[in-house]
Amino acid sequence: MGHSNASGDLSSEMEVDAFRRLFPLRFYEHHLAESIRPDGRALGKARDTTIELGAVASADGSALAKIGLTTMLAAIKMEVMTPSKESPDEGCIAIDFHMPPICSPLVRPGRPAEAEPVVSKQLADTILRHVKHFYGHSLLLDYFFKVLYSGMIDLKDLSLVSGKAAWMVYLDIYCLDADGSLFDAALLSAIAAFSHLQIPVVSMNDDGKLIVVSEENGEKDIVNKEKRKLSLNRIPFSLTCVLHKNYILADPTAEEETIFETLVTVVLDTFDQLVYLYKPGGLVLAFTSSVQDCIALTRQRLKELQKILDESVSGMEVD
Amino acid sequence: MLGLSLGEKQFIKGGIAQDLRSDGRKRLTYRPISVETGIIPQASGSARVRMGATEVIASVKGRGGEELSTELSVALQRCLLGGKSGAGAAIDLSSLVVIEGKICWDLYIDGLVVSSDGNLLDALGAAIKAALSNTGIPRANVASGASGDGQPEVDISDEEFLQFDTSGVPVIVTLTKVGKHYIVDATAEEESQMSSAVSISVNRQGHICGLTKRGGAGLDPSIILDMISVAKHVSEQLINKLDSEIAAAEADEEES
Amino acid sequence: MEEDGDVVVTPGEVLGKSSDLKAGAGAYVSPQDHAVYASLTGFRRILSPPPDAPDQRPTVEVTGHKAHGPVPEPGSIVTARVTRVMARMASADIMCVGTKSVREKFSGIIRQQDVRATEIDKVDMHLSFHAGDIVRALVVQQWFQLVGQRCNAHRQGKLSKERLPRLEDDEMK
Amino acid sequence: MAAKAASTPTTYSPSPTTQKTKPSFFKNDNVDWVRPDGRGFHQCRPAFFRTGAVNAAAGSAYAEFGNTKVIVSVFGPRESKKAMMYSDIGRLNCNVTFTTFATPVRGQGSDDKDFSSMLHKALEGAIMLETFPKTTVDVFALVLESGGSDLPVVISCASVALADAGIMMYDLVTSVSVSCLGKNLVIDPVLEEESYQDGSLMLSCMPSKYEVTQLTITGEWSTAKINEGMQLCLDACSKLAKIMRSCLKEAASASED
Amino acid sequence: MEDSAAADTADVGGSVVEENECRICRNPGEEGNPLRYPCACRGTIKYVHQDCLLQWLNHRKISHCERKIAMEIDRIDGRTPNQLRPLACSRNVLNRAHGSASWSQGDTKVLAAVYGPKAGTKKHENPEKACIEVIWKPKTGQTGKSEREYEMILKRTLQSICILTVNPNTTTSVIIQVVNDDGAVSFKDAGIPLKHLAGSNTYVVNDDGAVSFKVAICCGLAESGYVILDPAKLEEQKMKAFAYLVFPNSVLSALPEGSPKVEGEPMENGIITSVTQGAMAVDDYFHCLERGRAANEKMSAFLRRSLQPQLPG
Repeated sequence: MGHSNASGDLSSEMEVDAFRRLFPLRFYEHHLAESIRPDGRALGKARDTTIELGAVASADGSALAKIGLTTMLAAIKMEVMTPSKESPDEGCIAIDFHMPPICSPLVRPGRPAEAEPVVSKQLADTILRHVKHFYGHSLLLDYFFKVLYSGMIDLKDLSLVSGKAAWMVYLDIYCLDADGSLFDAALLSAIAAFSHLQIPVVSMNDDGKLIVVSEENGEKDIVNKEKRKLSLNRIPFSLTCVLHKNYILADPTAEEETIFETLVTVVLDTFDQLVYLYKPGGLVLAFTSSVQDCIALTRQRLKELQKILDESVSGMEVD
Repeated sequence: MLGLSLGEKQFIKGGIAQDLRSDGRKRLTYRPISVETGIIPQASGSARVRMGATEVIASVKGRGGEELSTELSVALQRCLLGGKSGAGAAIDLSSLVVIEGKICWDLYIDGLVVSSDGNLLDALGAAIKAALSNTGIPRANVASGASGDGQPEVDISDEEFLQFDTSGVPVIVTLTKVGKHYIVDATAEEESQMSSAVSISVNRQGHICGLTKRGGAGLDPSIILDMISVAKHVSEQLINKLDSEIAAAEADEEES
Repeated sequence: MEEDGDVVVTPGEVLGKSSDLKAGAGAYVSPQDHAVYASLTGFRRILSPPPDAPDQRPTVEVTGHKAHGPVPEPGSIVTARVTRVMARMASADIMCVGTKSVREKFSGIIRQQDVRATEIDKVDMHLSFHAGDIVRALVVQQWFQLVGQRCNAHRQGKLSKERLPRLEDDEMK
Repeated sequence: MAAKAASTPTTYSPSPTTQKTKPSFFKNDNVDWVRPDGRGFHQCRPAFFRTGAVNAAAGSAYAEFGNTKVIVSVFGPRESKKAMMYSDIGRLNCNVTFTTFATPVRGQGSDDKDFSSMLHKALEGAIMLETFPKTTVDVFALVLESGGSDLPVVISCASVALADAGIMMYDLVTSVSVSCLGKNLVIDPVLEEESYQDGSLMLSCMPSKYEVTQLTITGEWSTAKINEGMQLCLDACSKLAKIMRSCLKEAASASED
Repeated sequence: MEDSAAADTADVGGSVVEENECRICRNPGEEGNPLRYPCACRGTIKYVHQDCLLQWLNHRKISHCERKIAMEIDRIDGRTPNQLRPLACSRNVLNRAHGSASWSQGDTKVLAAVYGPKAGTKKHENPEKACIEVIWKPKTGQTGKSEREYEMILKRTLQSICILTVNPNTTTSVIIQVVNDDGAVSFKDAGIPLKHLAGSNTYVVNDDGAVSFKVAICCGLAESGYVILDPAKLEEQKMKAFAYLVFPNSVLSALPEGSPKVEGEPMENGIITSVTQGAMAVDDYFHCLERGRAANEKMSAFLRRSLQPQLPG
């Protein structure tokens, strides 16, 4: 083909990064044919991942998660609320994902990124995992629901004084550097922040308000002596993959996400339940085999991530 | 933005360097100032100040509006409100207390720029000073039996008004640096040629109550100190001038 | 040419007196104290003047360890992708300046009268360009236009020869 | 299904709110009081800078002064999106935001708009705007944690980020503030001190050119006090500049290897 | 919420049938401790006391019924698990839009309008491709995070099925209005009329059949692990998890080999879009996929029928 020859000629005379900019797909296909990605990774391999717990001193729980260059800072602040009449023994979790203008050249002040509400919603779905409000059913179904399908956190653990006070958990996740797989990094930082969370000790004051007291002072009316940590069951971990022809690229960078339009995000929990499988359109159709491959990659990744998380948690305890 | 030709720019700069500005003033001379008070009957206090072609209105009342750009408001706050603990504030905030720790007056000061020909901050500062002198807050009598937890009942008098002591209200002096020299009360034309400007609010005691710098160019610290001492000197004249104008305006208002 | 490559300087550091040194790239002379200052972070290099130059002061340069992305300016040869073609002009996104790719795209316009040197009023923009074409162009002007486009790209040489393949060729099914 | 989020109930923070009355030792000028973090009155917090914190940006820096932590990203020079007047010089655009968890009580970050314009004023005199005509340089700051003296830290951090981005500057900009507490001037105040202060003075300067780019004073000051405060700030600024320069140099040498 | 009341009575009515006994303790149901049938098991092991079951579950540390095979169980509206609600579709319901359709599935009804292609605005301009913008309007209230998510998913889905290269530099707006929400609104219902609309809009889609219409299916995964298709709102509340799936329309091929195969699977088996909500076992997901594909055929056939008169020759 005359055309491809012409651009082949062009490629010889321009710098690699210019070629990459002008013909990104061709650039990547050269690499994919050799089963390697421009950053030197194998196709199914995720980038280096680190977790640092307690990055924010002013928060009750916080974590900084990095997947490659993508950096997320998650922090939890606990506030007190009056629980709703329908669920007097339950607290509440509000999850917000922010992309401040520092994180990417595409975000400008006053114009929130398109991904912001979408990722917020996805995180809330995966972490809270509530399908719809559950009412009008027998206790038995409730029980089923709780054992099997409840979220990572039991909202009942957030109760302080039944019907009077419960914790409102504000989880805010800030993207500090955006380089693809935002949801994966955001979820990881959120999970890590929850494992770092230390619930403050509170006691009721004369006005009926709850205030933070220090444990050492031996205050008598501590409301939540036992519940200092949330028990996390069924922790979800995720992996985003990119589909292109027959290739599956795990943990894409921002560049890879824009070049290949087909993304598949799989979230599995530690009980091997499928929490989320997200494939929003894209040029490539996902067949059973590729879905299975993505799930298999996620299973592997889950083990890696769990290890990284465990290490960072035990690292904290040593300190 | 003013479209000035190169020649006009040179003329302005050259005039300032020779201490003869384009409207005939010297570097440290103000334009004629005129003050009118009590121009908004609904407000607790109000004043209109004209400085050359710059005209601003300030009013003091219970509710606020948002006519001023944030930047101006912040600069004014900085000049008038003093430190977090209240030291150096324009008015003694304790005069606003009705019951210690329970109820106090909230003063809303609105500034409105009617026409702008430079030096807005100084004009607004003067207008606020005049408006505050013009302000009377109703005397509030605390109804008896208001001890304990409940909200105390407050009786607001329709006839008796308390006047503020406005002698502590500072004036704002903006020194605009054009070329190597600085001038007071710059017109919009002159402001377009400035390299930087320092607004200093000074009270009657000669204490600095606030300072803010505009314009990008750096200034030598010694120049800033020099500007502060010039501002103090200029402020004395300005305060005297304003006080007499305000007194005259008040007298006018009572007559009419 | 003389180099003392290992000295790293940062903006605002004094490199010498203007009586002894000329300010090259990444350096400037302050009119207040006649000193040469660095304006970038990088390595200080002192270049001796060519022996026949009238000014015998050596030039001091700061070569940036990390320069910002390239910015097209008049005279730059740029590679651009045509985004839309109108009757009298085409707009294009500049992707590369010289051989370097830009960090973020700059947009430019190619005016009808700048497409070729002769018979400039007979140029049919729609025959010359398609959206998606990659063109090589010379920046002739940086100016402000109502639409906010900021530079004017000029296509060099003959149309048919220089025309590069359309990009979507390898994407279409 | 979004019902939970939508009907967010009113909540309050259980942390004890800062007392309205300041502790007596601040007021009492005769008693030798100790600063909350045990520093001397004229001693700054240890400063830490790191460049290249955000890879997506052209240049970036992270600064940590005690509990004050900020990140600044610089983008550009890039196409100006805003239609602007004909001009030979570039445009500087600044924005400062706070995270919701920056302050002890959630979502109470200071007035961002004011910070943005103050940052702009402090920087514009130091940047050679004429070197990038018709383009914009964006300086975006995010205060991760607010621990007092936020704006001075943002300004200093921004100038390191600009240097990292390779934007031409006359000099770095360093910024320090002092608080007036009773008779004493304390430098680089923490949040607690800022909430009790009688007055504050913030000075930004180009240390090696010895020029002030921004100065703001609030509260009542005598000329002598201003003199003293400015001198304190200028001295601290030149020390701070050394730290900033060594950070930049380290990064430059490292990139060479 | 009359429906919910009706459902409750049905539930209770079922649990007090005579002569039934708990499969664990072998006692009949009694006042205050009625028998329930929480899973799909039938016959003599259908009933169980709640307390007994809890005890048993605790003891076994598992959460499934051991016979989780989904036996036929009647749904509230009398459908079988694999049955879709009645479909209805009408086109060109709006005068001003360039293409429009309303689509209903049982009581769930959405209205979709397509405007364009029109000249791309500065923001949505792409020199090589057409842009699609989606605006999702909920039945009541304001656009929230969920709607933003739907918009994004729908946009991406549409981008993958329309031939975008035909009209570069243009924008096509798609506006979805939810008229009545009785479950499974998300994507499923909206998706189909859209595609359908795209079909009626000859600008966007060529008539030559190169574009396969997509079919969206919603599977609900009930708590005991069986799959039902197309849940109504009341059923949605009982589901532990959902899978929303979008497939290409099954292709009627003139070629003798039948539909084209990719990786040994027919084309229509490929997933265009998949979104899940709630946790499920991986196998359950694949189970959903199967059911979804089966339903795909029915939907495709319906779509083709309703489109046929419009497409010339």
